[in-house]
Amino acid sequence: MSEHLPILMVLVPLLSAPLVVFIKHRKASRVIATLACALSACAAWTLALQMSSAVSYPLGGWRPAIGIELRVDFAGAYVAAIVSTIATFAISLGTRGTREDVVGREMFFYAAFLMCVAGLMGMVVTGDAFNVFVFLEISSLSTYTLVAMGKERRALTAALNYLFLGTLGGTFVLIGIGLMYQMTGTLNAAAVSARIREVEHLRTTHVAFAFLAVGLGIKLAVFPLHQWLPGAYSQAPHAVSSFLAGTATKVMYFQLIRVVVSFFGVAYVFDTLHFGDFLLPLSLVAMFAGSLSAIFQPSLRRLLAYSSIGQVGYLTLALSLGTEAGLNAGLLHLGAHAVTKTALFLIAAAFIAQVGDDRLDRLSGLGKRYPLLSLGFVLGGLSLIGVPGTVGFVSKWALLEAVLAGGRPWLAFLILASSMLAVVYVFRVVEVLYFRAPLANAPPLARERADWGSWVPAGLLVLVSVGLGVWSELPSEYVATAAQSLFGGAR
Amino acid sequence: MNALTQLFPGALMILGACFVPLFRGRARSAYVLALPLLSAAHLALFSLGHQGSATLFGYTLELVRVDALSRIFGVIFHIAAFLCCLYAFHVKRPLEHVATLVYAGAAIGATFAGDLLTLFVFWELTALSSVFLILARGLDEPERRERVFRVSMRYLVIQVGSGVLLLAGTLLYYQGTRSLHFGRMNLEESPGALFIFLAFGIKAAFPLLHNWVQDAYPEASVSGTVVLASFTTKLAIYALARGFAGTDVLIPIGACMTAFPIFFAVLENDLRRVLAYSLNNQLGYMVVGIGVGTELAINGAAAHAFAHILYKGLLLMSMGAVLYRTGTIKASELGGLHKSMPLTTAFCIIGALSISAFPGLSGFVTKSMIVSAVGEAHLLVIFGVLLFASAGVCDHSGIKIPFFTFFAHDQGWKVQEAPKHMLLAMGLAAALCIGIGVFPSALYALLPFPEAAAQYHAYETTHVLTMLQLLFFAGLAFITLVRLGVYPPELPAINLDTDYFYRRPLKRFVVESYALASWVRERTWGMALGLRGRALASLRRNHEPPRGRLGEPWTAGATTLFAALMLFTLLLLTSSAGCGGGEDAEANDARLLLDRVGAIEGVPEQAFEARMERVEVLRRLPLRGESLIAVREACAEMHGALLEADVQNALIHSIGAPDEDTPAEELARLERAFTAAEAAAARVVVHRDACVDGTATLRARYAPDRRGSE
Amino acid sequence: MSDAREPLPESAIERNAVNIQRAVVGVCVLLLLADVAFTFLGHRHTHFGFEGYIGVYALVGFVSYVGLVLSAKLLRKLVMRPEDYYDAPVVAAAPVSEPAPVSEPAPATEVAPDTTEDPS
Amino acid sequence: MSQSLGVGVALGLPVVGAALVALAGKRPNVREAVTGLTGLATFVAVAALYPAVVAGRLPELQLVEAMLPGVPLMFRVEPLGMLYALVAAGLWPVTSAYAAGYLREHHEQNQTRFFVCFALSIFAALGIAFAGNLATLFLFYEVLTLATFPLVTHHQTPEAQRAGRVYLGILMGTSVCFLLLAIAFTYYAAGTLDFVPGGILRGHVATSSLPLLLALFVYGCGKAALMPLHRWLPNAMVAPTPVSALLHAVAVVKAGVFAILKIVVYVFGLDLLRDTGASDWLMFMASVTILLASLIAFKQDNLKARLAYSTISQLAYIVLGAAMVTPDAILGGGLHIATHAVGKITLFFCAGAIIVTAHKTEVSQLDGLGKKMPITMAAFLIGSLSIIGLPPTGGSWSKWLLALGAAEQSPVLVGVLMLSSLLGIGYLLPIPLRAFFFDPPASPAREHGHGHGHDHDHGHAQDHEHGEAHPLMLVPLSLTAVGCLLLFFYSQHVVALLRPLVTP
Repeated sequence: MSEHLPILMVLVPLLSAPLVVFIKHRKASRVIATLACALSACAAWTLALQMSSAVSYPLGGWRPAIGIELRVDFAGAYVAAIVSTIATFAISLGTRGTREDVVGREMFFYAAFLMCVAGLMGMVVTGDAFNVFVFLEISSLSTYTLVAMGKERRALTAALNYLFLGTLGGTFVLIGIGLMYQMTGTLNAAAVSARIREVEHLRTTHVAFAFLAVGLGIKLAVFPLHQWLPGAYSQAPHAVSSFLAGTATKVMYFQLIRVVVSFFGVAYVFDTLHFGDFLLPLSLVAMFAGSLSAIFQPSLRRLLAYSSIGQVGYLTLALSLGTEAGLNAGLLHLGAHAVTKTALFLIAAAFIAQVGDDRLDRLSGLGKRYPLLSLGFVLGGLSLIGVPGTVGFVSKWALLEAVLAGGRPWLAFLILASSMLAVVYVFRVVEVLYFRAPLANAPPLARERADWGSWVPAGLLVLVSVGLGVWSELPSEYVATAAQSLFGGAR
Repeated sequence: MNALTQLFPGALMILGACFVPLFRGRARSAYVLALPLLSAAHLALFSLGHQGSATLFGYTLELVRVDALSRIFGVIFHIAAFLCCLYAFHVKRPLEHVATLVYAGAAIGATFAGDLLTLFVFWELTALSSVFLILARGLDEPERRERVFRVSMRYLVIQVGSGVLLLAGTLLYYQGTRSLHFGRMNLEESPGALFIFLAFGIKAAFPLLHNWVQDAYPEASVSGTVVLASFTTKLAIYALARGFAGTDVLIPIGACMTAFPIFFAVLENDLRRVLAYSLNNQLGYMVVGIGVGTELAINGAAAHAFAHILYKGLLLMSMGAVLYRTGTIKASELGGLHKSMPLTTAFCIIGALSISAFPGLSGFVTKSMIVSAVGEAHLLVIFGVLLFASAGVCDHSGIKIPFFTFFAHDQGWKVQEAPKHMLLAMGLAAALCIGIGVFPSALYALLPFPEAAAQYHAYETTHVLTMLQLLFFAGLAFITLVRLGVYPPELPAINLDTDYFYRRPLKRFVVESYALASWVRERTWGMALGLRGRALASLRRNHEPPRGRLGEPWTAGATTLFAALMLFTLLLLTSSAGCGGGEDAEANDARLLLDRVGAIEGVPEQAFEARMERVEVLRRLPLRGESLIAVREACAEMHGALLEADVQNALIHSIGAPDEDTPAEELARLERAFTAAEAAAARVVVHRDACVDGTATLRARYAPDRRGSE
Repeated sequence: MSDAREPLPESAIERNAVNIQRAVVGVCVLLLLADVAFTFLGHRHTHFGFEGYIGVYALVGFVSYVGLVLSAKLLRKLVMRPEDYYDAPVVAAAPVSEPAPVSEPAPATEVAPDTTEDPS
Repeated sequence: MSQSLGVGVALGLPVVGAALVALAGKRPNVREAVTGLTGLATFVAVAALYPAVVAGRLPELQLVEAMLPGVPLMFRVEPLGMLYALVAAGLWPVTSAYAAGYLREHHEQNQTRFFVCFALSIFAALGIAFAGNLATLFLFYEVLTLATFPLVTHHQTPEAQRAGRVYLGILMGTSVCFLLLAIAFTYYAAGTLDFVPGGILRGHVATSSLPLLLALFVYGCGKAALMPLHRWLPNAMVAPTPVSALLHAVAVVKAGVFAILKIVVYVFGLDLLRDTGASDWLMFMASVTILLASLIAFKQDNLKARLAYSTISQLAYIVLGAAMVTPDAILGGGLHIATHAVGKITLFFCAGAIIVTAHKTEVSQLDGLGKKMPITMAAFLIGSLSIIGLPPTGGSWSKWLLALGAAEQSPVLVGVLMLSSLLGIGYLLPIPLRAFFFDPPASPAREHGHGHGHDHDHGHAQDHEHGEAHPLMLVPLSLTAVGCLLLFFYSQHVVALLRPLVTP
């Protein structure tokens, strides 16, 4: 059984999707979706915790390089575990607001959601370049659908925008893969990395990499290619935005790491192509511009969305260092941010369900009325800032050490300075919640109390993010192993 | 007994002072009077040579040191404390009693302090407690409040300033000598001593540092002035005598002190301020004595301080009584009071004669010691100055004070005689003045060098005669000048002294500086706020939706454009990497090569397949540069040879080991195969060596990969 | 204190003021004579040579006194000021706009509320 | 084992207290009783560690093996931390009693939140005191910032919010941008973050970058309010007065200077700094702060603002002590933590009592108040003396030791210390003296002249009849005033406690 875990992770959600449509039962569809995600998560966690080296799973028993190979290394298992868990949290215990978003379209919604999960998981576990594209498209198409299901009409515009840019990105990726195939004659990751050495000097290889990098850059929302993100995150149904915030960009980041490390090789990408010099300034701009924009956003979800753009900057910065320590920091931050941002989006969803819209002003003085939700937001926000005692600090610390080891203390200073912007936008919300009188002319709250479904998942995630901030050995050590195996394998 | 000597002398007064507010009315006054007596009894418990020590932060402190020098000051301070308390019997408010007792106690404590740190503590305590005596006047006279307050602040700053100088000096002294012992110090030996000297100098009212005396003392309450005049400056004299006896520079300083204030004393209208100047002048004698430093001189200084406290107290008491009864102490408003206050007048005259050193009174028997000491040291100029000053004292304290207060032109004051307790206090002081004047030997026995004192005879005919001449002719001069109308009239005015510098230019400087600072601050704040506002506005413009372009999604077209741009940039970067020639490219390729070589080296010999695969990779590396190509060629050759060897080996293996049945042709094949394999192996070795050599050269030329270590 | 103050009746001292002055002069003369007598009869105990002259202390006393008073009169021209000299406030000449800035700089956008109230 | 339990108990009690206070929120009497009792219990728990520390056994508690890779979350009670913990825990019950009186008399809102945050602040302060490595210190440093933020913005007025922003912006900004960077660099260079006697940096950091690293640490501890990062402190004066007392005397500012001292002693090591002269610039900066802040204090009419600038000046003393790195200076700096805490808290208590009882906030309004509130003003006088450093108060010993250290470095520094004492007389002593020796300002017109935002009616109300402050305020402020005097006689014990810091 356990050797089939890699394919199970993908297969369960993938097969559950049509099941949901066939059953056509609102409640059952939710239960099925939940179960599917949970199963997938179980598989991912089991794999992640029991593996001792990279797992290769030949699909249909065909040898790799001939058949399609699923290949899960430590980092992949780590990302898969995060993605599936967050999917479970986002869908299973989704808030009432989440459910209301999609009244009447539940089957399609859950089916699309499952497809999306399957696509993302597939991207993580596949060891084959073309399958990356296939799963990318599966996840992307379902995401467009999900975003379009948003309550407001602007959701359609956002979805269209996302569709356009996502397709552009997908196309670039496809072109990149095509060129890579042309040069190496294979799509298998291991084989590509072995053969790419011979063609490294050729212009076509460079172009292949450029297309892949830019294509993934769009999907990853690297500044200035992030334009789809705020709309998509803020207009999608709550469950979707929570899920996307924690997973979509993370998986793409993982893909970028694989392209750099597994396919093309660190030495080639950084020494020959100088990719680091290209990525670093963009990361820095993203860190500052994203956070600055977040400060001025009038709506809670847009604030969080722009904050994500800033956080992506940290991720790419870590990658741009081109060192194992950098990779380690990037992977850690991937996890930390996934947990934190999902929690924050879930809390935002709960708040919005209570007050009816997502303008920040509407939250005035709600800190007393919803103490737990507000406390959760504060703690999540602290993790976002990187205050010690939260998981955000652990990853930021790793990033700092990586940067310092690279001999660039000024970069460390810039990282910290941009954290200050996070302080500003987080405490903007805190101030509204706690230190403002409730709006005089506010319409009555939708409900007096937040239902447990809205805060329990968020609360759990917040607890995780705080707990891992103090007991950080587990993630730190695991990620260190992952980074080492990835990086060591690349040398 | 033993427990009591654990306390320092004066402690009873300080501790007792805390309970003064608990008593009411006469009981309080009686209690206050009893404390100095108790404390005096306490002092009597200490034998000469007693030393009490304590430790603090690892330093050994000498809390109590009783010797002849400290004892005489301790004794007179107790007498003064008692007289002051008696004089202040009428004061209802506990504040002044408490302040007096703490002040006196601290002064006594300081006198017996054996180390600099303890001295500092008491030194500051005298400053702190005494300021309340000045402030107290504000309570009685609301209209003077603001003025008194400012005076007291100036006083406090200067007094504490002396304290911090002492502290600084102590620190530096300790730095230099690793000792806190308060003994004879040498000005040249450490900068600390200089600081300490200055600290003492402030309290002893050295010229130019003197002004606080004239500023503060006349502003204190009726009894307060008496108290103030008794302790602080004499404590400083004691400290100088202890620390700087025989320091030459004190002689001119002291001479200056005797002469310089008398000019102001002549002009001054406020009679208590006249006495303050006169105080300064008297201190000058003592300072000169300390400067001369012979046994006689030190004796003289100590004795003069002793006598001085009494007669200066007496004079101030009489002036206080006048102030108490009339409400003014300005010479221009007083006169003719001898009719209504005859006893006060008498006491005042005794005091005046004492200070003028009239034979038979205390001033004569003490001052003459100093003058004699100066004479014995043959300091002609100083001697002359002291004579001149004696004539001056005769004027402002001996004649001017009693004359303008009690005689002169009758201003029509109809007031009562001073209260009884004041009279009693004055009477006691006057009696002591006379007593000392008549029986100097009692005082002489207390002096630091009693043997030297015993040999000194004040009442020597020449001395008495010359002193009388001096005084009477001075008086004659006064009469003459008054008769001629030349004597300067008493005018309601003030005279500028050194305090001008800190009360006008310095104050102006401070005010201007603050104004300038606040102007600069305002400007910079304005600019900073403007900048901040502009920065914020610009951030808002760029980031705040819906107008801010960065805070609002762009069109898909824009993003596409960016994507294209990025692609272009990335290609530009990579193409420069891929197609660039020259050293850089070669270095890159070298690294690439070395990298791969490293990969081979990592694979064990037995893993032939893997090794082959990597060598194959190496063979196909795209390389530029001759040496690189040479390595690659060697590699390729080696690859070929390896393959050849492999093939031959396989052949040998397939034939198997030869035996008797083996056909001849087979054997020949085997032999050929062996030969070929050997040749191939040899080629492998040759090319491998070439490869290794080339690699080594490359390694040396191109630094190892920067990520190699991770 | 009280404005209408009448001198008390003359005391014995006031009545005999001139006699007292005369007495002082008399004593002075006696002292000079004593000095002369002592110079010739007794042994004069001195530190410096000038002390040996007859009446030198008398001279010193008189001259010092007169000199002191006269020079003090000159000094008065230099240092005498009215009694309220120090009471005048010291005002800065530097340009300071009123009111002085408070410690917390208000943001430029905020306008202080108008606190002046119309009495009507 | 029992020792680490003791550390745990001392740290845990305030948290338990906070929880209980939150639960008892509806019943004020219970709530305040809980606060007071946990305060006392915490003090006892902290004091129970004292004998072990004096005996040289340093109680340890390790909670998490690796909070960061290779860096445990651990506590170790060393002498300096013991002192700071004693100060914080000792003044907490006093302050809570005072706060109870103050908040009730002043009819403040959100009292429960206040007490909860207060307890959490003490928890954080103890965490800082006991921190066994830089990461733990940093963790609790941030907790302290966050726990005190609601206290600063307690009134929730726009003014309070602005102050809160400045507070958070400067404290968090400096700690994140500078302190964290410095810590990260330290770890990168030295490979450890533990506090080790003698320091951990020797041989790991180039001499030329030591001053920069020190600067990052010192300005990273923004709570020390070293100029030019002092602005948060006067701003934070909008908070209720018990908060000011907490900020300026017990927890926050002391956390900053304590951290600096600790870092200098245990991270840099005195010898290293002395050998390299890396802290020379800091002496200059601290001196400038001492003098400038005193000069600014002169010009403040608002009582709390004046005290705030005085605090800035006094904190710079401790920083100066750390910068001078001579044994005496370090001891003096440590002692000054205690003496200044007790002195300044007395002053703030008095200021609060005056605000609540007499409704007066400006120095110029205090004339004659001594007649109505003699005990309060007497306490103010004693507190002032302690701050100035005059006998018979504890402040004189800390200044003596600091000056002793300064004498070893340079006479100029001695001059700075002496001058600042004189300035202290100028801006502090007139307040109690005027209160005792002047009449209350007679006409309301005079008060109106100050134009302090109150309308005319209020001006009359200010003259209402009042007596001495509420006993719940009066007793604490008397206690701390007595504490100032006691420290004069018992400073030896504090110095003896700290002695191991400078004698390896």
